[in-house]
Amino acid sequence: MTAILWAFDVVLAVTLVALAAGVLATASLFRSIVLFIVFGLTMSIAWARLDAVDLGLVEAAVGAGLTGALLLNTLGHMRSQAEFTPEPSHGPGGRLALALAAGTAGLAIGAAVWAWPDAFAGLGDRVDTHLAESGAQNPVTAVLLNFRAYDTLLEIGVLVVAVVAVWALSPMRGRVLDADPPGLVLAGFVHLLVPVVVLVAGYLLWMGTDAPGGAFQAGAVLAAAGVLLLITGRVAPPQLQAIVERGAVVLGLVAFLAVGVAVMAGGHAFLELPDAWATTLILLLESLLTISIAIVLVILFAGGRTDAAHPPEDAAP
Amino acid sequence: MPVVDLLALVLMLTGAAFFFAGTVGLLRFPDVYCRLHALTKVDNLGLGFVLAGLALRSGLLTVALKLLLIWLLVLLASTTACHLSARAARHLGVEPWRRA
Amino acid sequence: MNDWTAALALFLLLNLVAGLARVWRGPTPADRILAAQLFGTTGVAIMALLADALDITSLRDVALVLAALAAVAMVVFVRRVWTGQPDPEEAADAGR
Amino acid sequence: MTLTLWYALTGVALLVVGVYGLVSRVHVLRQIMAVNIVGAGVFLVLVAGAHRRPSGAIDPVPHAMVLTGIVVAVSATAVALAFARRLRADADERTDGAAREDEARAG
Repeated sequence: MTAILWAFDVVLAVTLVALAAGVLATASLFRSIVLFIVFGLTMSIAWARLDAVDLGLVEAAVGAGLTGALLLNTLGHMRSQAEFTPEPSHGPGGRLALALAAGTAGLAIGAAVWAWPDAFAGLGDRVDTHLAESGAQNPVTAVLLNFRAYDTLLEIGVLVVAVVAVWALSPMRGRVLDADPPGLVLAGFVHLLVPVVVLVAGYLLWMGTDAPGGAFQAGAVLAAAGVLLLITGRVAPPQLQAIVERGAVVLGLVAFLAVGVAVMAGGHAFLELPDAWATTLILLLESLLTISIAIVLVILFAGGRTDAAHPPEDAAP
Repeated sequence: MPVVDLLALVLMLTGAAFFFAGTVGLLRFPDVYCRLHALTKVDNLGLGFVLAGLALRSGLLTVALKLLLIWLLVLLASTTACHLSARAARHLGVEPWRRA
Repeated sequence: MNDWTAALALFLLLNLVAGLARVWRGPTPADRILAAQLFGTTGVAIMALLADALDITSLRDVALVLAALAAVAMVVFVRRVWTGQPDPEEAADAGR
Repeated sequence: MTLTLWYALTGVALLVVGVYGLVSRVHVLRQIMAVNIVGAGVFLVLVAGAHRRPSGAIDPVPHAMVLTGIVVAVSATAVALAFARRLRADADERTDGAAREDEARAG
């Protein structure tokens, strides 16, 4: 048993490092991106091996549905222009110096990791002690939505800032996308798949309080469904003009702040969930967060408003 | 070994054989259209056998149904992806292989 | 019998790694993007086998997510990257 | 060698590969991917370290941090890609005339 799993770990680790090297070494950007998608999916196997199912779920959704889509999308945008610029090389001396510097840093960090004590409880025992009063059975959810809710609040803030940043960089000229009809097979596929994906997201959200799953996992899965709808022209690209769209972006952040402040009326500190209400509040927050995260990720994929005043140059058929 | 476990093992080994055949096909077939067969047909059969074996091993109807759902989703995705990539390859001008 | 499922997971991981050679060799972009599809079948099988081998039942949910999103990369590829023009980089690669 | 140590060292290896790629490659898309690989290495070290509780259970705090980390990494990647596209679009606008000439010659 152990020998087999060891062999598994060795193959997995070598594959991960080889994939990372391949991503950065290959000349073709497209090959690089495909290897990067594969790298992300392989990471989800590593998370599975480390008992990190929550991470495996989010990595599977992000790796299969989002990062690759983002990169391929950008490549599609960039490729319309003269594209291939060979990488200027640093010369053997420069490359050696860089490799030595990176290697030395790696050795230092590796030595620090090597010196780790074998047994280290971390904060795990404290989480276990207070798990019953957190309102969630899944310790990761308890940490995210209760014990370290500040982190999660700020993270939702980061997502909103990312949308603002992406929007501030638009409008930009580019190729007209998603104008062609998707074709019968693809249209039928999306028609069949999207409801199932929404169901899977709902399942992950519902499971999240007791088992691996939760707002981030569900949001990432739901976002992938949104990407499919967007890319096949089933929904129009978001323009962030309507109050509904803008509201959805800040929904999670506002709900989080509202709950954080509301509990203060009962004499609690900011974001300190009262024990009796914790489960209800966590479920409420997670539901709103799921919607917000999904919409933010889809908007990030859409990548900015299209400019009606300056139509893209190859808009003509 | 109980009969059920033995049957599950046989199913999973059959699945592994199909996966192996799929990998050989993916590496050895001459063009992308042939390779699609290896990846989206043979591997799917392998997955079906492996999941059937696992469902039998778990002995739970709920687990079996979840694994069935997984298989159906993969079938749907593979079928679509096969069609899409073959079409894309044709539009990209990839000539189908012919025996020389 | 967890041994058996762990061994099969290892065997399929080796299959996956061998299949990745196709990503590297190409030659067409369609060949490369098939790698994402490889995770739709082999990756799902590995995840389901690990759920049994490691006794972590929730890993089946990871397999479910992988299965549900297996075709997304391919859809993005055909809708956004494939433009019908030959790819100058692929030509550069082929010449290497 | 324990499971923790093996995966933590794998994370360090990813870190080294990512940092080397980040400083040695020039194309912005590859640099964005390099940053993501560095991030993956850091995540792997953190989560491997969470596997050391004497009880055999895992420490959920690093898991929660990495979970938020993955989502933040995706949004940071999206912002970086938007920058890359904007830079490319602006550069194209400047060299538009030259590009058109090239096209005319090629056509």
